[in-house]
Amino acid sequence: MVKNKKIPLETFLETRERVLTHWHTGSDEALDFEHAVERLKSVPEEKDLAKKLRWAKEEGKTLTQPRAGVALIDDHIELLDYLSKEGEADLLPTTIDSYTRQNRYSNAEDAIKESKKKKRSLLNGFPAVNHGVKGCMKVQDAIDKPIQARHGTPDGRLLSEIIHASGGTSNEGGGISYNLPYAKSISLEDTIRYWQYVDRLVGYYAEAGIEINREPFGPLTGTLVPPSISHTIAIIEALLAAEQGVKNITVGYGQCGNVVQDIAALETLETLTNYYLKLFGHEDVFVTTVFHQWMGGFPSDESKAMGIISLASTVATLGNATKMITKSPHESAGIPTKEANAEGLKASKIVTGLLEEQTFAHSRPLEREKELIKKEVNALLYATLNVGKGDFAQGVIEAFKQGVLDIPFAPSERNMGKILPARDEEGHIRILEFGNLPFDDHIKSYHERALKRRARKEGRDVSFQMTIDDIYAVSRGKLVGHTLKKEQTT
Amino acid sequence: MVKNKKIPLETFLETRERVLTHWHTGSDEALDFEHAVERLKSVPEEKDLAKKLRWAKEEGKTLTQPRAGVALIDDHIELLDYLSKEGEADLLPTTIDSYTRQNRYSNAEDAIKESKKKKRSLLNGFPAVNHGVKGCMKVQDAIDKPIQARHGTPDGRLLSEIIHASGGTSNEGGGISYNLPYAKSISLEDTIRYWQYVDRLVGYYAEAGIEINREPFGPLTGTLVPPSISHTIAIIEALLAAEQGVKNITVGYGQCGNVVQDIAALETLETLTNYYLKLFGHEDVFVTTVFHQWMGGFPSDESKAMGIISLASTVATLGNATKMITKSPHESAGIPTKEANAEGLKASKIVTGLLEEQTFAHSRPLEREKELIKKEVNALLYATLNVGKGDFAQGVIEAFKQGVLDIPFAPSERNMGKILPARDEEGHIRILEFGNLPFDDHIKSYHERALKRRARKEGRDVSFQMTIDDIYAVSRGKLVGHTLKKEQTT
Amino acid sequence: MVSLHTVVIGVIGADVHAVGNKIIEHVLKEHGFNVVNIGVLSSQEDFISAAIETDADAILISSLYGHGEMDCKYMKENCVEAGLSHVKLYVGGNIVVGKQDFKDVEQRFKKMGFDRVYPPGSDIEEAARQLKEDLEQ
Amino acid sequence: MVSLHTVVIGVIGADVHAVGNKIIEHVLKEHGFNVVNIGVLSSQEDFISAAIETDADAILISSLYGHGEMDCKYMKENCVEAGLSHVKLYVGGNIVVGKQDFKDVEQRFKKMGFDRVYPPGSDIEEAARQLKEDLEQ
Ligand code: B12
Ligand code: B12
Repeated sequence: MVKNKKIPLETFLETRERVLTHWHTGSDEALDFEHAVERLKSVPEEKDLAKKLRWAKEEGKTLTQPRAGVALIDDHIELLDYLSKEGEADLLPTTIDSYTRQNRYSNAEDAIKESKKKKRSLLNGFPAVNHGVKGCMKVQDAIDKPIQARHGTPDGRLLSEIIHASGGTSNEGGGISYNLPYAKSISLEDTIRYWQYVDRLVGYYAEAGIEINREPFGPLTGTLVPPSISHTIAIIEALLAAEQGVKNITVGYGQCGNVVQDIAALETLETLTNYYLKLFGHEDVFVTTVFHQWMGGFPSDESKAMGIISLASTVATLGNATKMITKSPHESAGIPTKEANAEGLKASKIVTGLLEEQTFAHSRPLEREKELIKKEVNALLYATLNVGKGDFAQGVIEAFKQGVLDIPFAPSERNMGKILPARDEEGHIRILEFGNLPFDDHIKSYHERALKRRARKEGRDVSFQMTIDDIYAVSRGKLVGHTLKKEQTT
Repeated sequence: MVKNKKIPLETFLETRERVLTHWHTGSDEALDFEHAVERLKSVPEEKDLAKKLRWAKEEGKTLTQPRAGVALIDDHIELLDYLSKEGEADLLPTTIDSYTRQNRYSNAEDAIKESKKKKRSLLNGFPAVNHGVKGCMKVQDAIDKPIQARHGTPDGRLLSEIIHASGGTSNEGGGISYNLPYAKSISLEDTIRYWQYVDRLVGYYAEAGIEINREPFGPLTGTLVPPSISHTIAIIEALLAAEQGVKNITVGYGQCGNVVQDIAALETLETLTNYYLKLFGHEDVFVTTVFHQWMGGFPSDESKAMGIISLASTVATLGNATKMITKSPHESAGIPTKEANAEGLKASKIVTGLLEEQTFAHSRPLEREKELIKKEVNALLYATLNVGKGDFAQGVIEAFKQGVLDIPFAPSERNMGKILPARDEEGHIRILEFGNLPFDDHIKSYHERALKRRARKEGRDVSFQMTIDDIYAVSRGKLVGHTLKKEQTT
Repeated sequence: MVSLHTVVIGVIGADVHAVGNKIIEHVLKEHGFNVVNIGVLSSQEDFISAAIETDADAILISSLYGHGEMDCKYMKENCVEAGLSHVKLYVGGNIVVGKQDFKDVEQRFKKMGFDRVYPPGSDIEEAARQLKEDLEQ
Repeated sequence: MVSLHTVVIGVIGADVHAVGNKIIEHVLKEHGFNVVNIGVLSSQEDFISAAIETDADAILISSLYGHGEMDCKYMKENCVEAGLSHVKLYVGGNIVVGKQDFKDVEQRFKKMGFDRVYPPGSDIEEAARQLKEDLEQ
């Protein structure tokens, strides 16, 4: 039974032996800890993501980071180099392909060969496990900025081993956030265990004096996720990571669209994460935040996509996110060309540049929103701990089973999928169906009243149709679904 | 001696006879008042800019409007049609060419011929006077949305006659705002008289039951203009217009870049204009606001330009501007292609769509900024009235002579050009050299302290170099000039 | 009353994009179809067995993540082999990697035996009407 | 000490863009030039008489509003006629209508007799250095 307890070194090393046999690149001696530690210690400051985040936090910067990855090493280097120079990205990604995410390394191998033959990428990301430590080192050495692995891998153990041993100072993912939005039937028990391993690995390096950054995946399904739900999961993953010895954590959040709710979310994400880390005895964890530009459906018009990207950057900067994951004008169509990717980066960059010295003043609506988020997160965390009988690992498993935690639109069978979100008049994401969320009447009636106000304004009942309209709204240029109909008659 | 008094009908009609002889198209019988009134009365609602503004104000919309104009009628129609359909512009412009603005109609005639021959526009706008009422009617009839004349013409009398007689329901300009930023040596006495005529014409139509919108040009030189200065001029031009019988006025403001200052400016612009109109007895004037997207130098990178455009749209919408003049990604390079123009429009459109139901909460910094603007505007208006011995027309002339009013970077010899603006730490536009502005020590020391804080942070003295750095800053991706140097070392 | 048409829907391959799939189910039901939703991460076999079991009139495949072309290879042939040659075969979503000219993409998938091919962000209401037409011919 | 170089600057034609002009004056002065600024709305004749009067070494024309090509026609010829063939002739700003390929624009203006042509947003510090070089050859 998985528990939120630090994995003993021996158990970890035993498991490690097995993990390294999952694919032949696991046997590279560069994966011996002495080599890996040496390699990581030699990472220059400007390529060290953990350090760069400390710098950014101190300077009050909001860093930009795209998504990007292709099948072959040289092409991947060319792509990252372009995004660094032309796109002026502050941080770079190695986005991993879908086969690797599913541990289908032999499929990836075929696709690499095919890509070489056809001279174009047949993968939607970089197959880091297949390229092994050597291949990843080549990328690390060629690029002048910090690189982070970004994926969606339920079992990312071997992948993480290879990433770090090659000098990678940051890794995205978590046992919940890389399961429920990215899988159908794998159990939380398993993925929590896998990600405890990944965190333990980072903890191991920490003991060797190397700070590696870890980032739970904040936006989950990217679709009308109420902030308190994604916050709760981010905080739990931060706690799980800290328990394994992780010292540098970036918690994430995907743009909702209402400016006040977004800024309230960013502010509470940071304070709550710090609060709970300390509460559970993790005094020395350095916390930063990442804002994901709109994660739902995009409009197909590229100029409109640029409008959303820039609006997202405004919110990220005014909300003091430490970094921001950018989108591109190709978002609605497909994986962006490097040029389109750079366009999104540059629009984001100038907005952060123009706003970085400005502050978003506190106001009553902002405080109210923050209070609501805090209350909800407290309720969710309390209930999770409760059903876990004091243990967060067990709590999470049980909470999702009972629907005490519930993610809208998640594909996983482990998720109850009973809750339904919808927007209120001003576009705040509220909850229409609570399922089994452990909220008191006070909280519930706040949501209900907000949604009723909207429904009344639109002359309809509160219903699932509202949710559907809201899912489409942004791609059609509005935040709240109802305005779509209104517009047509003007 | 020009006074702020309604021009008697006879004087107006006498002047009119002369004005209509300035170019042969003035003799068109369509310019007879009976014809013109009939034409204006037949304008359908959806093409009526004055009505569209009333609708937008009621619905809380922020309308989009580009700049656009080419030499030939059919090309101009094609251009506007494209911006309407592909660009989704709510309002359209007829931007007038530079020859017409200088009343050089025979130069314009040559350029029209040349443009026909070369099959491309050799003018930077539409020569409405040369095309006459018939030509303008053709444009009006072909386009399904309201069109406004936008120019920069010190003497826009014949132009305005033609615009309105052809069914044009809105006209930009004013005796101060179309002189000092657009001319070198023409006197304020003259341009105020010319624009009183234009307003009187609108007043004449008002008496015939036709509401026409007038819009003082808000941004002036577009270069670090402190809000209180542009507000004061907008209010004075509104008062001068109201005196001549104008009932529908849109006051304008060009984006400063600091979000709080911009929203404070938009809010005070509306309340102060309404306040002073009422104070001086104009009870029934309908006031709206227009926000100009960044009017200073743009970056050459098109994605970055899109970032600025979208940020501007965010501020315009949250600040409840009734309309917004959009820029294009070609701004730094030259007059945009229709495609680039539509790109700016579409990015603006989606931002207004996403934000139109959101409100920008009031906060202490916002209130402080509003207070400052109000105090300054009051001081400037009071002093202007004072040097004008109770008359705003004379007051303006005298105020600019004495430097009691002063516009930064204006080319006109009628402007003292003694004041110097610069940004403070957070990018608010403050005043570094006050020249003869009639501000009390309280106001002055507020500005001085703000600029000193910035200077201290940068380890330099408060000086003109700060202004220069700020002029370049936005085109280099920052709001405050000092960060440019800081960036280079990181 | 006319008997209901049965349609199998799902998301093919290693693809987990679930949102569009849930909406498609909802809308098709509202249009009076009998909807069998096999969800995300479904293989060609999953689609085919569901269609056989439910005696379906059409299979609507979604693919969002970019590998649609690989995942749909020989789908038509496999349907025919399973005795489903009469079943309408639709595909939609972001079915290829990157932004490509849709005319080409459509051609490629039609050659592969699909009856209708839908570009990114297609209106599912419209598709429902076309499906009704196709099935009532 | 070396004697100061004199440069005439201004904005040609019906163009009122004043900001760049004021900054150019400031920067050239800081670089040790003797600057004669005739401001905006200046004609070719204004430039030429200023250059004659002040015995200038160079004329720096700004044009921002798009009609630069028309406004600068025969400027070189007129300079030569006025006995100013030795005076360096520079032009910069947004000298043509719309976004055009700068290589072409540069060629056109060089053919018209300009010694140096600067694209939109050129760094005036850099231009000051080039001017010094040109004048000290
Ligand atoms: C939300 C989202 C996610 C969420 C999904 C959550 C979930 N489990 O559902 C998360 C964050 C987890 C995610 C992950 C990934 N995503 Co994603 N995602 C999106 C996004 C932004 C919106 C999708 C969505 O929900 N739209 C709203 C619904 C209502 O619309 P829809 O899905 O398009 O479906 C409608 C229509 O297409 C149509 N339709 C769909 N199928 C069919 C079939 C038929 C027959 C018909 C008639 C109609 C039809 O009807 C539907 C209802 O209206 C899209 C980009 C976009 N569209 O803006 C990218 C996008 C689909 N994702 C993409 C990618 C690459 C990924 C990842 C591989 C990598 C990554 N970026 O992390 C992983 C994939 C994981 C996996 N193995 O599948 C790419 C696909 C690239 C390509 N095809 O070239 C896209 C296009 C983004 C991009 N431009 O890069 N994603
Ligand atoms: C501010 C501005 C205005 C203000 C000007 C206020 C004033 N009186 O100064 C106002 C609002 C009044 C205005 C009016 C118009 N403008 Co205007 N304006 C601008 C804008 C946004 C910034 C100009 C600026 O001040 N830049 C900052 C300074 C520091 O830079 P600069 O002017 O480029 O000068 C620097 C360099 O170019 C270089 N340089 C300049 N000259 C020279 C010469 C030499 C020899 C060298 C070496 C270097 C050099 O050094 C300078 C200092 O660093 C530009 C677009 C842009 N650049 O983003 C448009 C722009 C110049 N304007 C334009 C136009 C069309 C107009 C109008 C005709 C129409 C209109 N839109 O209303 C009127 C013109 C009126 C007239 N008759 O001239 C167009 C020109 C189009 C073209 N060339 O194809 C531009 C490019 C905008 C656009 N894309 O449409 N404008």
